Amino acid sequence: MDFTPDEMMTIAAARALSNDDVCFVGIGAPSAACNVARLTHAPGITLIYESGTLGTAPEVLPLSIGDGELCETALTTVSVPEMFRYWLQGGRISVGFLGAAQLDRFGNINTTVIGPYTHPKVRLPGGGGAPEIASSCGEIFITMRQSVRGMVETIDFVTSFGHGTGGEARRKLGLTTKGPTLLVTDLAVWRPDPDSKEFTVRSLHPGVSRAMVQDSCGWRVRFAGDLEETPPPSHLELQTLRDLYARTKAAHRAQGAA
Amino acid sequence: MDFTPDEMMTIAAARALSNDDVCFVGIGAPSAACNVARLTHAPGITLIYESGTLGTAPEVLPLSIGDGELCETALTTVSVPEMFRYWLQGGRISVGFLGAAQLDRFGNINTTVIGPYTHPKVRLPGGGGAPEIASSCGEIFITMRQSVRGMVETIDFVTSFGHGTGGEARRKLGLTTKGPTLLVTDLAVWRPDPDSKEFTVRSLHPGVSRAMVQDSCGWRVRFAGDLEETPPPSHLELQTLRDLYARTKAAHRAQGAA
Amino acid sequence: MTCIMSLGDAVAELIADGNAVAFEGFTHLIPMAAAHETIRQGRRDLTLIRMTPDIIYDQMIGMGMARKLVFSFAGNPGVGLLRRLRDTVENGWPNRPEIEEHSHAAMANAYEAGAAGLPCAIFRGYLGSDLRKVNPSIRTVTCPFTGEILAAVPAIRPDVAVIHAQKASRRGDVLVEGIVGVQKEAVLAAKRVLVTVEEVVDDFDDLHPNLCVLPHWTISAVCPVPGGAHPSYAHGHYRRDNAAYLEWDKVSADRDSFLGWMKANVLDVGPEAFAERVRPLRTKG
Amino acid sequence: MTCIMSLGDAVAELIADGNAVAFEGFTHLIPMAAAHETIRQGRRDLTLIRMTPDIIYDQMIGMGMARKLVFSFAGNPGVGLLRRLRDTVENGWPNRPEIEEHSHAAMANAYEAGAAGLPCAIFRGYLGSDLRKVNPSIRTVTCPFTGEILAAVPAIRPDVAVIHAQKASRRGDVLVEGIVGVQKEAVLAAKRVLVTVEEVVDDFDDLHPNLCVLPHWTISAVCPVPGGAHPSYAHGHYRRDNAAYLEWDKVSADRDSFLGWMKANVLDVGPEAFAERVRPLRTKG
Repeated sequence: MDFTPDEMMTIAAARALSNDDVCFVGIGAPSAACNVARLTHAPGITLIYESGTLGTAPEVLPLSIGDGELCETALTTVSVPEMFRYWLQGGRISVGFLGAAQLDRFGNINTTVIGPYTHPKVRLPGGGGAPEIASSCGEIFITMRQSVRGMVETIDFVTSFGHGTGGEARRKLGLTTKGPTLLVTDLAVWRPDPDSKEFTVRSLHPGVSRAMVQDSCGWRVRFAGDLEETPPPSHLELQTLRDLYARTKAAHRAQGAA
Repeated sequence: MDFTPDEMMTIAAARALSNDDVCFVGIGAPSAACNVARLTHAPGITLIYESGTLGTAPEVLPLSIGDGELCETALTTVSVPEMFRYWLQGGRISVGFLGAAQLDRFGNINTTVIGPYTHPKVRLPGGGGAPEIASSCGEIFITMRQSVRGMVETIDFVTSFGHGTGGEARRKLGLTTKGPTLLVTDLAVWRPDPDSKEFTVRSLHPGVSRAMVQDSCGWRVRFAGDLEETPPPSHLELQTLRDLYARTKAAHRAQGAA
Repeated sequence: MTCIMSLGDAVAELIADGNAVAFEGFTHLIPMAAAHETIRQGRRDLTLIRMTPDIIYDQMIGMGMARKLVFSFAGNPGVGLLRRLRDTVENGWPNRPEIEEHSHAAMANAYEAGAAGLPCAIFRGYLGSDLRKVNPSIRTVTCPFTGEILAAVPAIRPDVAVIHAQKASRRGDVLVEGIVGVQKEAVLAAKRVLVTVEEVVDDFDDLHPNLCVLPHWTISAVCPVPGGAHPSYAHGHYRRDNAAYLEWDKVSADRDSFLGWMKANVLDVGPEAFAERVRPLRTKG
Repeated sequence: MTCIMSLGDAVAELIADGNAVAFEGFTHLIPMAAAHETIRQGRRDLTLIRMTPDIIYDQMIGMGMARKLVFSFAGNPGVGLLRRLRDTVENGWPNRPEIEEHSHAAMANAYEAGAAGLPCAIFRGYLGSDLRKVNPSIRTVTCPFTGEILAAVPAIRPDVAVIHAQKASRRGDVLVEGIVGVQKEAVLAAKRVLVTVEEVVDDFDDLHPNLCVLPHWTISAVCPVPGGAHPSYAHGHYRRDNAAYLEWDKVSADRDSFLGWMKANVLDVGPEAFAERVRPLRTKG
């Protein structure tokens, strides 16, 4: 079965989630990866959206983090202050899933501005839940498509702190959580180096070369010594993802009025 | 119609409540007065019990501040943290109703200990909601039966702050609420002096003499220059109170097992 | 005490030029009809407070009503960026409002503190984030027990909170169901409160005791406006109008098309237009 | 992850000598069966945390299990004083536990801070109260925006929280209905959580979305104990046993009658006794 780089990215991200995880699905994050995990190897995973829905199991992917579908399939729905206080800050979340407009090699994320803050070239949506998802979740998974504009040497604004300047930066800030432990792009799976905390390519997706990864990344890429190939999507994984997208498309088309 | 001093006390207290009041009924406070007000001249009054019940209308008097009857007849029931944060501290309560084991002439209340704190002669229940009811409600009404042991020159412990040492004491502490504005005993109705804030007898209940008030009070009593007689209970007031007690007694007898 | 009144009268009475106004609703029950009425009545110099200033504030910003924006995530949900907000920030059109930018955690805590009558909220937040550098309202407090340095933000205390809810009782009590967001906190934090509702029912006697109910004495005005959350949704009443969110991306791309759309769909119509807009999306009633 | 297990096993596994334990339930759903099991298993040196230490802690105190008491109101609800607590404080019988005394507002905020993962809670409280003088855990924080001095108390983080609830699902999710008190906060603040329930149902699929539900991954053990809140009540299941509260006043008046009662009604029976006790009080089932 053939597959696209986006499909590989979503499936590789889904694999990193386990049955016991309590996963906070932030704005812009791959809802698809979390739900593929739930529909394949991790049926017991708890998915939480910042709109207050605890333990959702949507049939179709939500368009926003507050769709009715999330509430209808949730175990319970709490207020947004409670979500951020008891559930996120309370240390109840094992994995936070974030996307990024701009990312650096240490997993620091910018979703605020391209250009200077007071006179931005592009005003992005801002932090939303991400700054505290980044600090309060047990660990952080990031997914994004590679591009030299998105993966940069220095991000324009640190919206959400990753490993700062690397090394012990988190610990020095008083953070006890792990921070970014995984980056899945459309080309590769990256993990931070245990000491420097710099993202290092651990596996290339099938058909991807080192040069392809470097050409679409704005910093000089480190590759692991024991570089592997990401296992290709299984039939079940791919079918589950495609069925999910098909259901989603049909539902949203039916829902859009006239 | 004849009536008891306790009935007069409850009815005089009830009269001070208005239809627009949002009334916090603390532990030990006269639930009866609040409910007589609701059943006579103040049908629109909002009664709040610290167990989280907002807008209760119990058919019978609760035995505790958290009876099922309060929840069943309430508009809604919130958590105890929400009650103390949003509703009490949020400044939503116009009148707080408190009882007292020991009271001084400035409306300071002791419900903690008789004797020294570390080696008390009698260990009382403690503050419960009262310390913050006393500071956060718009004004405080107090009811208690008179006795030289209960109404004392100096209380053994300030559980809930009234007017401190009198005068501007509340303002100096940063309090913007009125504090105790009414004391209703089984013998008289008292209001604080506008300047000194010392409780002053404004009206004697029918048949009560100045000497009777002084003999059952541990401080030297001030009487208003224009001392009045408390209007006796009306037929409706008395009947409402007695019916309420009768319903309560019947219900609790039925409820007590074997 | 609540009055049940028309939306026009309520906006005229409760929202004044220069007010700090929080139109809240977290992806659900967004009070769009009330926003449109506020636009029609031409309010100016508003401080617009909202965690997620999606379409509702894009329209108000584009109409030049904002003096200041307080927010934590400004996007068109499921679609992309907000083009009118971008135009005001990047190009100063039609004006250049002051910006106070937070994270969700900060704003949720700040509303919570407002509802709780506190001057500030403390929380574990903004660690390592540049938001501290650009927002002087983000300060710190040291825990007197552990020495931990916590983030502090001022409580949000809007002049007016505006929400949309499913139901009011005749007495003016209000029920919010489903994704309840920060609506209760926004209401309790505000000096005045305007609530549009899908329907008015006799009473709430048959409700479960633990639902999100706001007593009538916390609300200034209740205005029945069926469909008033369109193009967002009202749980139990109608679905989200996804096509409208996609359409907004095109409408708002250009200043002229934006102004033309606002004239045809906001300025020249009234609150009654909303019932018609949700008719094909209804799940009930 | 939750296990559904017997109360005896759960207490043995979760509550150890020397633990800080919060048995919570605000006049409603008081976890009496779990307290009795803890008494039977002879736990010692406990820090007993509870806003309202009514009969449940009077019994544990009288049995000499407490090393420290943390509370805000100690009374026999609707009856009067707690005689075993008085005996321990006034006469040191059977021992003299340390006392940390608060107001309700302080404890409610401290549980809330515990649930929220904060080291402390801030609130406007204790103004003018002597409680500040006798409790060194009451400190202050200055608002960095207004300069207001607020009270601060440490977050409550019990080793174990014990509550009684109406229902659990087979998966171990828990539903609390009616007067919900501080149970959610106590559970989320604690390291380990024991919940006794009236009944176990298949799932919670038909519940209103906004009820007080604790997910199974926040709970260590669920133990079905019908009647486990007696002599308090379980909304929707059975009424309060007022006679038992009145009887306690007499039983607890004297050390010997207390010890005799405990032997007959706690030490010599098991959790199954509770179902029988609430039979005449049932409103359902």
